[in-house]
Amino acid sequence: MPRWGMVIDLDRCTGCAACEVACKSENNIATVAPEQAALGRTISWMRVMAEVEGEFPNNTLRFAPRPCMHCDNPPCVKVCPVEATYISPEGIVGQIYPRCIGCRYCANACPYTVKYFNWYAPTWPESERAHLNPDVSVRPKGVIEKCTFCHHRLQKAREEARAEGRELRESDYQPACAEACPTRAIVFGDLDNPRHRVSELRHDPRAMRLMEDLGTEPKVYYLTPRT
Amino acid sequence: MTDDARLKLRALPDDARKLLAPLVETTWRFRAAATVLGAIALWGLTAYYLQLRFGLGRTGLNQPEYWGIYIIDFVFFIGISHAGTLISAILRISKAEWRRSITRSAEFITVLVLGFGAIQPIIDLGRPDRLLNVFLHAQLRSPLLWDVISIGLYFGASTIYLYLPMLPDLAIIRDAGIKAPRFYRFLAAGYRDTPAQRARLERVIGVLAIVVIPIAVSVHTVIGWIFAMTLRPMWHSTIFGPYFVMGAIYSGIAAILIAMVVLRRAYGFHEYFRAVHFDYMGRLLLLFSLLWFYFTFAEYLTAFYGAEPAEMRTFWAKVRGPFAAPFWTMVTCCFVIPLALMCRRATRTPGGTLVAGVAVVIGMWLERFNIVVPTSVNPRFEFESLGHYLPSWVELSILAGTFAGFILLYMVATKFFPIISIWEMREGREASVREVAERVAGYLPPEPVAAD
Amino acid sequence: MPPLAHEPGHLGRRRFILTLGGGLAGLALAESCDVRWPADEAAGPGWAPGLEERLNSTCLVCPSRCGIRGRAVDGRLVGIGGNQLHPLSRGGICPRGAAAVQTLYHPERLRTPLLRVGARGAGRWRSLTPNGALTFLADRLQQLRAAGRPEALAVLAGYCAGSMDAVWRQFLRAFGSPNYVADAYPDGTDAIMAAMHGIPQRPSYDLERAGLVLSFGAPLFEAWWSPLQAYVAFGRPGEERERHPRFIQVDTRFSRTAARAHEWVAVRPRTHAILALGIAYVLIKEERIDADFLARHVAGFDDWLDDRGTLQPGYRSLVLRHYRTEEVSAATGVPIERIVGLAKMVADRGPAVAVCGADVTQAPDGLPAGMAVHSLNVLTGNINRPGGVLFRDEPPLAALPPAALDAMTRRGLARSPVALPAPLGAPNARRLAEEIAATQASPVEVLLLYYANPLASSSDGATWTAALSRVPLVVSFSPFLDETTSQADLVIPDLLPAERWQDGPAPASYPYPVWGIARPLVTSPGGGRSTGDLILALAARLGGTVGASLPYVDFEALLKARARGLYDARRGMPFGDEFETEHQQQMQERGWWLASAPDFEAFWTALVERGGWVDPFYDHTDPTRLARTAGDRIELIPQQLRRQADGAEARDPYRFRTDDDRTADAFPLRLNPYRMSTLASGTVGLAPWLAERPTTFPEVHWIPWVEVHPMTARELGLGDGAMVWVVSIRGRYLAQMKHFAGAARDVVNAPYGLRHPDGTLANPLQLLDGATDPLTDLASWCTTFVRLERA
Amino acid sequence: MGMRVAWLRRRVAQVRARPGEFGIVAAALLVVSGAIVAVAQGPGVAQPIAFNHRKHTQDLQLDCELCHSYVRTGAHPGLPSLETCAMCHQATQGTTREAARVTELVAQGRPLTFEKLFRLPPHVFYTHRRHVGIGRLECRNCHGNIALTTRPPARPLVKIRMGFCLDCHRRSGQTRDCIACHR
Repeated sequence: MPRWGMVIDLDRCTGCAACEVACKSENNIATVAPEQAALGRTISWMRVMAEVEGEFPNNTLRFAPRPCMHCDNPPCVKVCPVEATYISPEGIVGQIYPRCIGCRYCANACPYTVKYFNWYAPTWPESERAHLNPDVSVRPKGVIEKCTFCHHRLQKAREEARAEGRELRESDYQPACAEACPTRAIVFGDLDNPRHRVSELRHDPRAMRLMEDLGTEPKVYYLTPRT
Repeated sequence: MTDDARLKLRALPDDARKLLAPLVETTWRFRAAATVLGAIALWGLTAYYLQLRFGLGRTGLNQPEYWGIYIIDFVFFIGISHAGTLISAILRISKAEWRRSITRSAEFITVLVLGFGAIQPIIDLGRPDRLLNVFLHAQLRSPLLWDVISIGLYFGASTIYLYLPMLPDLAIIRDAGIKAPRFYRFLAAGYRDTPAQRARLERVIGVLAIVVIPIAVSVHTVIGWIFAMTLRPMWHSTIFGPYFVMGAIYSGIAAILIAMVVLRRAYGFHEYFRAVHFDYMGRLLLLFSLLWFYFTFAEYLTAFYGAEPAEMRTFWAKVRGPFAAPFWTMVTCCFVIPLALMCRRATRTPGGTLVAGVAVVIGMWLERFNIVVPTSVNPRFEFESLGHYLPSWVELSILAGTFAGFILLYMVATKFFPIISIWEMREGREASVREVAERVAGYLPPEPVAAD
Repeated sequence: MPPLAHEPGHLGRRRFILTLGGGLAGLALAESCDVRWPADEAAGPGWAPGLEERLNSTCLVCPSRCGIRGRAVDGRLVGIGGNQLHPLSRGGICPRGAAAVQTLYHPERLRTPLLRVGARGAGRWRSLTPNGALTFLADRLQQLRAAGRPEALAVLAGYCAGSMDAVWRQFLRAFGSPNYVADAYPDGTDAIMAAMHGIPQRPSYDLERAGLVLSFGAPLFEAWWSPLQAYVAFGRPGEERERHPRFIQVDTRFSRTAARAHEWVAVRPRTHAILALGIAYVLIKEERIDADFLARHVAGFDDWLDDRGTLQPGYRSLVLRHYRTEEVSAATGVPIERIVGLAKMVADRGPAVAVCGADVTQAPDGLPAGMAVHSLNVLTGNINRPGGVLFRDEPPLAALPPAALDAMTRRGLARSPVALPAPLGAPNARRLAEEIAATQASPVEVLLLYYANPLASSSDGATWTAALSRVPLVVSFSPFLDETTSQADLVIPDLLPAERWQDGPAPASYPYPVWGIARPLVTSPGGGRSTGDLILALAARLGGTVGASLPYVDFEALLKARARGLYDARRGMPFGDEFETEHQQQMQERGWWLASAPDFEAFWTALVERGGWVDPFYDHTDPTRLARTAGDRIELIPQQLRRQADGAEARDPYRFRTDDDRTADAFPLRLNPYRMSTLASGTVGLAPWLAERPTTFPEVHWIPWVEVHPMTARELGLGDGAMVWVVSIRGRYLAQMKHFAGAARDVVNAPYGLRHPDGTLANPLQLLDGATDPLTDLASWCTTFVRLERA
Repeated sequence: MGMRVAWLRRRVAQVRARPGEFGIVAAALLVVSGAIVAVAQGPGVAQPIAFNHRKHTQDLQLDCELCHSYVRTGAHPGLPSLETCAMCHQATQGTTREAARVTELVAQGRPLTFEKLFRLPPHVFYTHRRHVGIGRLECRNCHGNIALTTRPPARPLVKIRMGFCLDCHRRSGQTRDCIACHR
């Protein structure tokens, strides 16, 4: 059984946010109106967190691209009253939109703040509906949504591999963010498969995980920047 | 109302006549107040309709401020609900004789406010249409589900606990025939107040009083756990269970005090709510203000001393950051004012307790605000610390509507049920003096028998 | 206990309760059966079989021309990813490229040609059929020729390097007009190279093989020629530390490039060049320069005797005289140790390539400032070497047939162009506008605008407004009603990049010739014709010399005809993976060449399937790629400049003013406009995904903003997020003010090209003071002072 | 307490004794639930042509794939367009009025749009490719005897719900992970 995970090399990341937009395009993430955005209701499953520290001319940037951590011990799953969010046998933390009652308990329980709520139904100009990805549903109003490691790509990759009668390859299943990254800072694969690059990279001395002390066992690793 | 009812009322014995008067007499003040409250409640309903129609976007909630006014109200109202059942049960078990005029009004608060509390999380749901999923796909790991269970149990138990001790009074109304005979005949359910029935009733009440206490304690413990079971700074705390129970009782006592003062004035129950009641309840309030301070101090000192950065962001946000105003108002309302007023007998008067009660109710609402909001806007993942929360008019309208709805329902209840127990007063007059004398005698060594 | 059940009321109550229960049960039934789904969940695959197609193409959104791979499902373009085979972008993509699907299906996109019916700019239009528009335009052009005034046709084109540029030039030449003006992101670097190397061409930078990338204000990760080129170089050899190029960003603000480069050197505005010469001073003093290279290939380093026999100071004397480290430190604000450290790094971590950005050249003395930056590459001898500055050639495409000329075309071409070129540069939009606006009877009667929106993108909007009002017929090919297009008389909207054939050669910054092919990924739902096809059809309609000069049925045919040049060149290859590319490069280095296709048809098929053509080999030994000046030497003190201006300035180009006159206290803050990575051109509004989060920092959404240091803002009494007017002597615009600790205390950082949600442009360029570099005509972006007023 | 229990027993007996009351309540319950379900289901699906599946698949022995061309490769199998019909109905086939109408439509070149009968909620990731192309399921496994119908049914012959899918997945040992099908 694979255990899907991600390694993000902060040394290579330029903060260009290609991952963000690629994710939004892949996963039918709608924009919200300007006044809604000002309220803090934008949705961005993958998000380059960045904060400027220090004073001119000695600024530094604290930053990290942040998808869902797909914890092995996910705090969000424990608290869901209806099992709308759960962890699959392959370690992907799924969100089942038609089950979700929108109580937002999982959003509060997540220490990484990766869960987004549809305060209104997502809207698109009629013409823009043409670019919606048919592999991903458009969420209704009032439910939680989050990064799924593009698991629909896994569904399709499995289908393809079975149709061709072969095993799934590392390159078959890559989330949109990893695929888009121009500096190849995002590496994705099976953490337990020694032939996948992530399984090697996560043992790099620079590898760390966010808030490891919480015991959530995230499956997203970061390679800290060299100075 | 008919003159016939008045005549029938006049024929009743003293206690019953006075205590049943609100059931037949309605003043213009009552009607005016009911109209205003009804209008506010309707306004709140309209606001909820808008929210239902367009989505939770109509609130001021956002990311990471996922929970706001509704959850604050939920905790607050369920807290108030500890007023009745728990306090009356404790007083009953401890055989505090001065309880007799207080228990009924307190129990009514419990049952009514519990309903208003329980609907708050439903108002807060993104998909109220999928509410049934909570039962169809219940996931017992979730503290939210524990809550559904314990609130359901508490609601059932406290409704019975309100109804059963009311049976003799309902029988009195039925027999007096002053109002809606069929209604009271149904409710009285054939109770005739025979000694056998009375004895059985008292036994059941005694058992219920014991059963209801652990349920009540569980309710607010579990609500505290909803927060404490997450890993969020200043929520993830073992003290939250007892802290919430204590706070619930505290706000409950304050709510009873306010109800007592208002009932006393509105229905002229001066003889039933006497100085001693306010004095004793005031002492209770004093005790709980000290307890509140102890718990709060322990909670904040622990967070401060540990000085975990994530916790400290929330801590400072409350103590001297953007939430300093609600925080220090809370301390003033929950501690300074009740302590100052209740520690002196001279201010443990109806007026003094009213001021203290109102302060505590406001303070306890703010306490819930200070628990929910500052932690929400300061998530552990510090990049997101751009949170802010300004409740929208929809939320405030629903808040006002809920308060108005509760008060209105309470007022209406006083028009259908005696808000002070008639039979317990009668029992007090008839049996208690002797019983208390015997009990007190039982505390003492037997009097020496004179040597003959 | 009395029996109660006979009362009717009692029965009613119970029935009521049971009915209510039944209703609830019914609802539960309906809910659990999933009988019906609300309309808001109705967006699904629906009817379509979900047939997918993935096609390689080239992104035309910015000059980088990266390789893209479109994913079309049932004829809808649902996603744009990177093309792994593209040598420049290697499968990566930027946010703008990924968001292009939103531009494609933008609700405001024009689908049919529009003819103005009301007053100019009143916004009243009549739809034309594509053929009607073609006829209308052809008739007007015929009239020009009939009147014997072919030169009254002018074309202003935005960045369209490749065959579109060639087609426009050919069209105008055959028509008989010398008035082709390309407004293609001028940054003055071609003028620097022309002056110092005698090569009037933008330089290439071999970032990937450089040891040190020292960028002077070049927004490598933002609106540079090719951010993807910089990304790939920055991210590529992550595991092998030694080969990792070190990026140092010299910048006036804490830009994203500055933040993510390995080091940021903050300098005061207008002092980049001074820092460069300060570094040169240390290199010369410490003798860490490439003396051999200087001796063999460089003129003007040492003092020399001019024609009149007077001793002229060389570069060395000038630098040693004026750029002592303490003085440089005082002028730039960079500590002395830092300057010495930078110089040491340039010497030790070579090859060090100094990249000159528009921040340096868009100044009154921009050209010499850019020369100062480039002189570092000369000092270290890092020209035409791996990891250095290169001059690469263009893909060897088959030329268009020689333009057919008749008497009238010859006469027209002999006329002097309306816009004369700058002393060191090409004809430019600024001069065109000035000339048209200056005369009552416009020398231009028909003006065609191709991806040009000068009302928004130029700093002389007023001149352009006047100029446009003088031209009888203004035609725009923009698919959106941008500022200039709304002032046009005729709009013939182009198809969007994902719907048309075009080519996209890699920008000059990339050291290898690359010819990307952009092909339709989906068919345009509204029909329509790309401007390329339109011009070919127009040529056919006009016939005569024009028709004979552009004998192609459509643009695809034209591209295919030109690709034959690649096939015949016996070099390069259709795009391949990294192994194939490396292999080809090594073969060509040894003088071999691997043919990739048995015949031209197969070659063309491979080209289209793989996305284009690349020649991965660069000849570092070719001396013509070093200097083509009179003496075949790189001139540190360019003789061309001496001829241009005779005086102190020419003898010593390396003197810079930093004492800008700020208009007393009325305008206390320096305006520092910059281009965004998410938006470089200003012709199209941002895709919603980009507008919602245009940058990773500061935290802004939708609303155009300016960045001000928190202390400065506090002194002005302005809170974070306040709406302000940015006011200069020339105008004002509205923006949201963000506190930004990465801004210098006395500047306002102003991103260019953003729009308010209502569509109005928040344009700092309208505020510029109008100063230009007289040698290149580039507008100065760094000498304007502003104040902030609460809105 | 014993007294209350006795009272309750009596009440139940009273209600039992009068089936009329019970009947009214039950009828009301039925009507209300029925109305709700009817409203929720809508009026059903009407097709532009009364297509006879039996005629085509049984009598003429045509393959399903002939009209539903993407059934092995696509997410959705696709519905026949007018061109598909035109392959045979260029000239009038048979004697029915509907067949004549098809020929007329073909002659006029008017579009023919069939309506979708079996619908899945949009949050289900289902492909025919996976089930028919790879899994080799028969059409009738999910669509029942649609091939034997002589008139277009207004409602699906099989109610496809999550339980229906899961039953089969359970029986055949396929995945029952939520996100394998939910998107």
